[in-house]
Amino acid sequence: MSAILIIEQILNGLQFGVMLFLMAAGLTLIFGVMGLINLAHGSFYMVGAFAAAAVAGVTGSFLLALIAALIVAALAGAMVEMVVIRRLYASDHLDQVLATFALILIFSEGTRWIFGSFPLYLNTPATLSGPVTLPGGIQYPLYRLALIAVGLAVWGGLWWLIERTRIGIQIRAGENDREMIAALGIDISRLYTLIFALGAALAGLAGALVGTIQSVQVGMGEPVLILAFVCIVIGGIGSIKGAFIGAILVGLTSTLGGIFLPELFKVFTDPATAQAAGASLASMSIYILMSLVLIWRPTGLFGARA
Amino acid sequence: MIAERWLNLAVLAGLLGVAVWARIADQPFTITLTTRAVILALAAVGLNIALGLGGLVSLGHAVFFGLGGYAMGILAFHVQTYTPLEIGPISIAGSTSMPVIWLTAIALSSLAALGIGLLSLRTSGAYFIMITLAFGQMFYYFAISWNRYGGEDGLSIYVRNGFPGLNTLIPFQFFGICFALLCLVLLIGDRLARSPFGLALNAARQVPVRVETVGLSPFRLKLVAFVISGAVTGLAGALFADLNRFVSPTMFSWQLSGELIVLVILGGVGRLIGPVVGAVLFVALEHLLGGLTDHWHVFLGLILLVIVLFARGGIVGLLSRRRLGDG
Amino acid sequence: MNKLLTCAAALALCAGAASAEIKVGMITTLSGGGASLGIDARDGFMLALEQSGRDDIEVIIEDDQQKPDIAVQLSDKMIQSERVDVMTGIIWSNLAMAVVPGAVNQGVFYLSVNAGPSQLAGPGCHENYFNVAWQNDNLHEAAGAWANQTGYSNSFMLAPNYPAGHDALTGYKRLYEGESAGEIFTELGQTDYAAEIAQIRASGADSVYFFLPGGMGISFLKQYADSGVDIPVIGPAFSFDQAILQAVGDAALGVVNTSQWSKDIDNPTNAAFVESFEEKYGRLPSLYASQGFDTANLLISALETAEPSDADAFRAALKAADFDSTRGEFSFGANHHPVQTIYAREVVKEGDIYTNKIIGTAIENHADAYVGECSM
Amino acid sequence: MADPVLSTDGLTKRFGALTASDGISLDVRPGEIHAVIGPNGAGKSTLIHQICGGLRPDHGRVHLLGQDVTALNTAARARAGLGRTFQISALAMEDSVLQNAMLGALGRSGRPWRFFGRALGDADLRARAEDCLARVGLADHLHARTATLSHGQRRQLEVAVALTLEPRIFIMDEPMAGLGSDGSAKLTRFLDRLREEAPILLVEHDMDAVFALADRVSVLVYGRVIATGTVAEIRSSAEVREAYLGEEG
Repeated sequence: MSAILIIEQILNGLQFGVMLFLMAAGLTLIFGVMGLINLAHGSFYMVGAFAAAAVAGVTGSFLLALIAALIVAALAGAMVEMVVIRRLYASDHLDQVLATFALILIFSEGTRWIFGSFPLYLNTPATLSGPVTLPGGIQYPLYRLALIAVGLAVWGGLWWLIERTRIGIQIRAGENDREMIAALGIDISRLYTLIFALGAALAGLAGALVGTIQSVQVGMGEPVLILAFVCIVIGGIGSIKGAFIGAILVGLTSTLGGIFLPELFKVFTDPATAQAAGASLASMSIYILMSLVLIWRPTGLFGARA
Repeated sequence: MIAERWLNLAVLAGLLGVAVWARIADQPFTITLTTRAVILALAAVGLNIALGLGGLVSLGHAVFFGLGGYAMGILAFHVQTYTPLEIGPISIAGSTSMPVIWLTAIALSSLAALGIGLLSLRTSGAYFIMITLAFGQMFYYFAISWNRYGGEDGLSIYVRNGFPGLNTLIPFQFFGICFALLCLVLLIGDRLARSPFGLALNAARQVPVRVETVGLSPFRLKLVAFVISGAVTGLAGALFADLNRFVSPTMFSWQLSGELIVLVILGGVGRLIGPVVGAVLFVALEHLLGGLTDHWHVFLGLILLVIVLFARGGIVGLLSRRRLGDG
Repeated sequence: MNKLLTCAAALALCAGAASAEIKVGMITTLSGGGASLGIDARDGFMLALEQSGRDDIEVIIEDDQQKPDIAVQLSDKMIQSERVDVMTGIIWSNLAMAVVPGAVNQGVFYLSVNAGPSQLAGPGCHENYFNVAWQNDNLHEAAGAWANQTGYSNSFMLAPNYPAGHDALTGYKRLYEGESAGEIFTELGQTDYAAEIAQIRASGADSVYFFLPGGMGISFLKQYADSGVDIPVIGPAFSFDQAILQAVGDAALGVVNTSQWSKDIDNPTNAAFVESFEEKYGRLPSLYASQGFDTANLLISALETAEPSDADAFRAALKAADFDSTRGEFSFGANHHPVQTIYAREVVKEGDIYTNKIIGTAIENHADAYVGECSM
Repeated sequence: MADPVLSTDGLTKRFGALTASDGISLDVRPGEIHAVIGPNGAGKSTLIHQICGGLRPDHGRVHLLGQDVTALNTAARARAGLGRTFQISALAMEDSVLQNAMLGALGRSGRPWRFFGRALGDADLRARAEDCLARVGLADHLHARTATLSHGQRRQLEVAVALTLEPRIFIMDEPMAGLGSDGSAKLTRFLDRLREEAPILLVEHDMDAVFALADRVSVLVYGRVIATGTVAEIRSSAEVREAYLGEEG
C-alpha cells in the first residue's frame, strides 16, 4: 500500500468528515441551545438536495442550485420550528423523538408525492469537474477538494459567528442558561427560530453538495442523520468543537476502516473471508467507536458533565 | 370516562371477536392481519416495560425483536437444511418446536439486553437514546453481512413451526397461540407494575436520587426492567418471524425501533393496554389509509404529531381519565 | 385501491373482470428507490396481456415497497383471500426467497419476472416455479466470458457486501480466466465510492468489474468518471437500464455491460415490442420490461393449452415455452430456468437519449451452474 | 463520651479554583442534634453530598457507626443507616403519598426483587409506611397524589420517608425551608422528640429553629468550619459574628 494511496484515503475521510460536520453542527447547536433532539434534521438534508436538483434542472446553474438549497432548507427549518418544534422545548425527549419521527414520515412521503420515487441527479459544474494533481503526484477530484474547503470554511464561519458576534453571545448565553437570555431582553423565540433555520440551511447545503456526486432521492437523509448523531454523541452533545472532532473521527474511521480492516484480516485468514469479515467490521466500526467513547466518557469527548 | 379495567377487557375481547368473525366468514387474511397486530402489540408491551415503567427511551429495541426472529430463523433453518447447528463442541439439530424457539428467543434477547443495558445505562437522556440506536445499527450491519444466515436476503422458513397439539398453519390456531401469549404477558405486566419491583422502578423513573437514598440502586432496577422488556420483545420477534415464515435484517432496523415507540405512544405510554391499542390502530391505519393512498405515511405522521402535541396520554389517555400511578 | 390501479393500468381487462377465470397476483416494487424496475416489469406484463386481447385474466397488483415482510403479507393475502392461480412480479431475490417457497408449496404457480436466486435454481427448485428472466449469476458469468474474449487478464472486482454481491463476484470468476487485481465488498446502499476508486487507481488493474445495482451504480459511475481513472469498466445490465443511463449521462458512455436482451436484438417480436412499448408509455423499454412482456406471453401461451386447475397439464404447457420471446429462441432447462444467449452491449448516445448497442455475443445457449443440484 | 454515630475527618473538595470543602471535621453523637449553619455558598450542600455519597471527597474520610463509608455509594450508605431528607422535595410526584412512604419501607426491607404480588398488599411494608405517615400527620392523605400536596405536606412526607428507613442518623437539609411559622414550630417540636430515636445532622437557615433544637452548632464559612460549640458558645463567638456580619454587612 503506497503513501499516495494512504494520503488519498485520508483526504477522502476528511471530505466525508466535513460534510458530516455540516449536518452535525446544526444538530448540536439545536440540542445545545434548545435542548431538542431533532430526528428530522435529515429531512432538511433531503429538502436541500431536492431544491438544488429542481433549480439546477430548470436553470442549469450550480451556484443558483446551491443558493436555492440554502434558502429552501432554511425556510423549511423556520417553518417547522414555528409550527411544531416550538411546542416541544418543554417536553421530554420521548415526545421530541416521536414528533420529529413523525416529521420524517411527512417530509419523506411528501417529497415522494411531489417528485416521485425515482432519484434525481445533479451534475458537477464544469469548472469543478475532473481531477487535479496535488504535490507528490496525487490525483484527486477537484470537486472533493472544494467540498473540504467549503466544510472548513463553514467551520471557521461558525466559530466566528459564535465567538465574535452578538448572536454568538446570545447563543452561548442560551447554552448556559435559558432564563438568562430572557433576562437579557433577547427575543428568545426569534433566536430559536434563527438557530433552527441556520442548522437546517447547513444541512440543506450538505445535501446539495453531496447530492451532486451521489444521487438525490427520498430517504437519503436518514443514514447521514444517524452518522451525524454518532458524531455529536462522540464529540459531546451541544459542543461545536466536539461535533467537528467527532465528524472528522467518524469520517476517517469509516473510510480508513473500510480499507485497512480487510487488509488487516488478511494477515490472519484467507483473502475472501478477510474481505467479507473486514467489510462487516468496517460498517460496524463507527458504532463500536461511539460505544467505546461513551463507556469511557458517558457525555462524549467535550460534553458538559451530566 | 371509562374505567380502565373495562377498557382493557373490551380491547382484548374486540381483538378476539375480529378473529372469530373472520374465522366464521372464512376471511383468513383478516386473521393474519389481526395476528400481526397481536404480535406487534406484544413487542410494544415489551418496550413499554422499559419505556413506560422505567422511563428508558430505547431507540434500539429492534435488536431484541430481531434476535427473537433470528432465534426462530436459525433453529428452523438447520432443521430445514438438515445441517446441525454447531456452537463450539456442541452440535444440535435445530428445532421447529415453538416452545423451544420461544425459550431460545427469550434467553438470547435477555442476554443481549443485559449486555446492552450494562453499557447503555451508564448514560442517560439523549445519550441513552443514541447509544441504544448505535447498538441497533451494530446488530443491523452484523446481520446484513452474516452470509451464513442469508445476510441482507434473510432466511426463508418454508413451513411454520409447530406447537404440540395444534396445527399452526391454520391461521386461526396460530392467532390463538399469539393471543394467549399476549394475554399472559399483559397479565404479567399488570402484576409487575403493581409489585414491589414495579413500585421501586416507578420511583426510579421519576426520582432516581430518592431511590438511592432509600438504599436501592436505580441502575439495577432499570437494568432488570430493560432485560424483562428485551425478553418480551424478543418473544414477539420469534412470533413475528413465524407469522411471516421469514427473517431478515430489517427486523433490526432503526425504523422498526422507531415504529415500536410509535405504537406505544399512539396508544398511551405507561398504560397497560396502550401498546395493544397502538398496534391495532397502526395495523388498521396501514391497511385502511394504505388502501386509500400510497402516501399514507404522510397521514400517519400528521396523526402522530397531533397526538404528541395535543393528546399526551395517547388514545387510552383520551378514553380513560384515570391518572397514572394510582393504586 | 389496487384493483382500481389494475384497471387504470389495463383498461381492457376491467370490463371483463367480472367474467375473469384466471387470477394472477403480481407483487412488485412500485415505490421506493427500486420502483423503476417494478414499474417496467409491470408495464411490460400488462402490455402483453393487452395485446393478447384476452379478457378472462384478472391481474391483482400490489406494491411490496421492496420490503420482505410486506411481500409475505401480500402473498398471504393473495393466496388466502384472493385465491390466485398464478403469482409473479417480484424483482428482488431476497423478497423472492421470502415469498416463492411458501407460495409454490401451497400449490400456486410462480413465474419470476426478474429474481433468480441460486437456491431456487439448485436444491430448492420446484415444479411450480418458472423463471423467465435468468438465474442471477448468468450476466456475471457472461461478463467473465466477455473479459476473456477481450483479453483482460487483471480485473478489479467490486460488489456490495450481501449475498447477491458475493454471488456476483463468484459468478464473474466462474468463467473469467485472468488474475484478480483486488476484490472489494462495499457497504450495501453506500453512496460514496471515493475510497474504492482510489484503490482501483492504485491497483494496476487492466479492467474493472462492478456489480452495484440501482442508485449505488449511478453514484459509482459518476464518481469514477470524475476521478480521472481510465481503466475500462464492465458490468451486468442491472446498472445500465434506460432510467439509470439518463441519470448517469456522459459518465456511462463506452461502458460495456452484459445482457440477455437489448432493444436492438433483431427479431420481429422484439421490434414490435419496442415500438408498441414506446408508443404506449412514451419511453424506451428496459430489460425488465422485456422480462415482464415475455412472462405474460409465456403465461398466455400456456393458458391456450391448459387451465391452471389442471396443474400437470398447465405445468407441461409452461415447460414447453411455446411463445415468441423478445430474445428470439427461448427454452427452459431442467430446473425451469432459461437457457439463453447473453450479449455484450456498449453504452451509446442516440440523439439526446443514452442507450445500449450490442457489440458482440458474450456467451451462447448458456444454462446456469446450479441445474445439476436440482432434483427435478 | 459515647462514640459518635457519624464523623467526618478532613473532608476536602475542590471544583477548579474553588475549595468548596476545606478540611471539614465534625461529628454527631448519639441523641444529639448537631446543626450546621453558614451563609449562602458556604459549602453546606457540598458537605451533605459528601456525607450521603453523591460526591466523592478529594481528601478525608466519612465514618458511620465506626465503619469507613467513604468508598460506598449513596444506596450502600442508606442501607448502612443514613436517613436523608432533601432541601427541594425529591418525591415521586405521580405516585400517591402511601406509595412514596412504601418505597422507603421497601428500601428498608432490602427486598425489591419481587415481581408478583401487589406492593400495597404487603402488610408489613404497609403497616410501617402508614405508621410513619401517621407520625408526621399525613394519615388522612394516604391516597392523595403527591403532586397535589401543599408545600408543607411535602416536607412532612419527606420526613416520613426518612422515618420508614429507621435510620441510625438523620441528615436533614433545610427541613424548615418554605414552611410558615406554624409549620416550623410543629416540625421543631417533632424533631425535638425525634432525636431520642436517632441523632440528627441538621443543616438549616432558620436560626430560631437551630437555636431551639441544636445541642451543638458548627459554623461553615467558605468551606471551613470556623467554630463548633453549644448554642451559647456560638452566639457569643466574635469570629462567628464577624463572619455573619461581614456577609450581611
